[in-house]
Amino acid sequence: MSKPHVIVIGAGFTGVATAHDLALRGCAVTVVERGDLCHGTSGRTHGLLHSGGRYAVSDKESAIECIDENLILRRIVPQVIEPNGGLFIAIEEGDLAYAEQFIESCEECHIPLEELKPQEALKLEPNINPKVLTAFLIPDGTFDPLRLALAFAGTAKHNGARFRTFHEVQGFLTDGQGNVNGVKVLDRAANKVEELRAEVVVNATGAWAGEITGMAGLDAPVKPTPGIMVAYNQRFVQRAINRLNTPSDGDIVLPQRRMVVVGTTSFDAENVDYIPVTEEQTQLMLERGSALIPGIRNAKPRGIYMAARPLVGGGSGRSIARTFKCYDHKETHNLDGLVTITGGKATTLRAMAEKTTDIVCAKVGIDKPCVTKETPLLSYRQYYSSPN
Amino acid sequence: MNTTRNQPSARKFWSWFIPLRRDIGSWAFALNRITALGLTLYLFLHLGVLGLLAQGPGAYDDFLVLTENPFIKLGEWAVVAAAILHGLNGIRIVLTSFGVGVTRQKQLFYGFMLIAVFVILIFTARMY
Amino acid sequence: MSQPIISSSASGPRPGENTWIWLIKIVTGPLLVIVLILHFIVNHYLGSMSSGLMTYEDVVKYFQNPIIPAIEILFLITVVTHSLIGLRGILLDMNPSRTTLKIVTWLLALLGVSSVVYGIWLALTIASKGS
Amino acid sequence: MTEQWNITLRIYRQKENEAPHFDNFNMEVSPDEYVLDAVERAWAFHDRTLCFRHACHHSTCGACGMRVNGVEKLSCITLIRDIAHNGATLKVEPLRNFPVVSDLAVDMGFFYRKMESVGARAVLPVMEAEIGNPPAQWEAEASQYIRLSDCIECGLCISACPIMATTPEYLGPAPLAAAQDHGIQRKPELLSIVDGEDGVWRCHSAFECTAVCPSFVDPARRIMDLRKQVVGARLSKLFGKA
Repeated sequence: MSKPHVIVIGAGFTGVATAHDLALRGCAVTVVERGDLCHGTSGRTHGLLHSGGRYAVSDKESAIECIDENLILRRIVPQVIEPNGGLFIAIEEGDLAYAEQFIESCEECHIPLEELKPQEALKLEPNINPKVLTAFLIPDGTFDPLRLALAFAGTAKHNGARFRTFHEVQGFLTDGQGNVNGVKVLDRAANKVEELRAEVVVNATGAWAGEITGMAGLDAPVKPTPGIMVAYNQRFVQRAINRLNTPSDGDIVLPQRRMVVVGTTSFDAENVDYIPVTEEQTQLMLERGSALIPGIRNAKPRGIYMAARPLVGGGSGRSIARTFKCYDHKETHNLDGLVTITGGKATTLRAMAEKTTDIVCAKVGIDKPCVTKETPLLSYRQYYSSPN
Repeated sequence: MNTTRNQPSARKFWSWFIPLRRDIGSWAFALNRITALGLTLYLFLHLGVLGLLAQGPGAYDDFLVLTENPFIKLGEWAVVAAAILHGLNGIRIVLTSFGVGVTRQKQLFYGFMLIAVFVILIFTARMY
Repeated sequence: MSQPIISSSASGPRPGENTWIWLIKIVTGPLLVIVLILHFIVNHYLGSMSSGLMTYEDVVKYFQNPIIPAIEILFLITVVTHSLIGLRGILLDMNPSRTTLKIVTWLLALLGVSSVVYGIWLALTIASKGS
Repeated sequence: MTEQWNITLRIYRQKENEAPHFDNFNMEVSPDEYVLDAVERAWAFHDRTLCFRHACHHSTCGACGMRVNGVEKLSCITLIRDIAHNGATLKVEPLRNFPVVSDLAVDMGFFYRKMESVGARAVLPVMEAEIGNPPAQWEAEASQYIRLSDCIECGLCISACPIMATTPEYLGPAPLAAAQDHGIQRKPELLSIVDGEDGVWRCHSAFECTAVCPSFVDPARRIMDLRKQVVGARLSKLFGKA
């Protein structure tokens, strides 16, 4: 029996991770992406390998998911990760009030935690705000966004997946009874329209999930919520610096190569294709960033960008975890052949792929278990070494 | 995917010759090559001409008369200038190749070019 | 791990250039500068003609001291070696095939050796003219 | 409202079956925006078939290398204010020496394979990233910038190098710089890769790579240092001390 053919729309983190898992479990995979890898939100993340600390108090379910995936990613793709750790620091009295529940929640979510006295924190990270009152060391990390995607994509390619970049989906092909069995794509590099058939189509387009399901006359419970990130041209810290308080705007500063990236805000936006950067938000990042690291005040911005997070709003559909939503349109809208996966965070890309692949395999009759937890990924440059 | 266009190819061998909008390093590189080609050509011309010495005084001294011709003189001036430029730039390459001043190769180039212009002026005065 | 592809030519690195060729070029360079200055002062400065060039007699007289032909021959060897290695480097940028490169290398070597032999013969004949 | 400029983006266009040509996009931009923002807006609002590569928008991924007015730039960190004025035209072309996929998108395959062939290190945790055996005399203040794990494989040096334009065989600045970061002592097998016609001896000191490198890697200095390492290795092999 030849391998079932699955088309994955979108080569962001979710798309490439799903392609990797599908290829491992014996599907013939074609990834269709209108740009190149990480053309959408995935490229423009600040690159935090979440320890879950940020969500421990407010959203234990996704916090547990983050810490589990954090440790798995460190094992399967170490070459794109700087496992330098992270600090939650309290600067004002108000922050200290948060400490109590922060410790409890982290223990509850089995996130390893170590409280440091101010001098210890300043010894580890001399550039943080000297008025630090207390600090918690947690297993945050940073990853290189594009290379994380390339590692998954390269391994998937090595296992037979094919990547069609610069192919923009224009519509679905149906089998007459309203079920999807392929996509109509515009090959932008050749200005030609093609038709690709498949048993199942996976819609892994993150913030654009609604746009794609709209082509099948359905809506998707995704609410694109952009946030700004500002990169400054000096590497002040080696670890991720979080503000010890309830999640708020500008509460994290991350080292990325020779820079630090200050994030982020969140607001609603309709047109997700291009979100202009606003002066006020840039200014807000400067203030909040320099509250954590005073040196940022006289550093120069080296890149200011917006990224549209695919937050899952209300709406129907079996939600595995409140963080991401993965559902078979057969169950929700009695439309076969289309599976949508959206929401979630970069760190949980492997888990999202596992759930999606479970659904797809059930539909095409493959009962192989997921092995991505233990399969180390190949070098990200493998994406450029294998031909297809 | 169109893979032929924009690719490296020997046809682009001349790309070093016109360093438009490139940095000073490329100009030094082009200058070094042009002067090198000129000097090599002169080297073998020079060897040929000196052959006249073997034929006795007549041939050689007659040729010397030619050196008064303004074009030949200009040619000789060009050879002198090329030798000075190539020599000084060559020293810059040797220094940077051994890591000396490699972070200040631009200043090195400007400095040497200043010396070169100065020496060439002396020779020009001497020759004309 | 992925199979590293060294360069698109399967035969591995191409031996067109190596340390020694470069070292000879780099050593002969500065040497040339010194010898060239000497050559200039002697040949184009002390000559009897108004422009400083040397007439036939000047050259023959100058060649009587045996050290002069030795210096001139040394100068010739250095300049020929340096210039032909450099020329080969430029030709290399035209990305020749292995066989073309081998032929070019041999031609240049031949040109170099014959120029040096010719130079030695010339220096000796000039020196003999004086006795 | 922030200051607004009217500029014309003159973008190189090429589809598989068509001859390359240039399209003009008249854009209203703020001078404090980056060239990549203008190109992305040209795609979003003017011409959806425009192909270009981008990902991180803050010079850590190396996807958005382009030639702007003939000079290699990382478009995500190139301020429009720095390279244009109100009413100016920005000529945007793909990087040289790479096969063009379409418009501004190029195939970086052969370059990544060369980086892989010298085992270039990707992202490095700070604790492990001791500065790859810097030669003694690098000044202290510059060395904090010089960390090869900053090489984001953007390909600008490959496009700028005049020698790279003549042959795809030449390793190129970034791979040679990566080999230098390892050092011949620590990885002797690199000697046979870099000591050859396509290695260090092909560099003719144009210093273009260092001029365009956006990450302070200074490949030219590293190639010169690699030369010393190769000469040292060959000499010690000759005199048997290897």
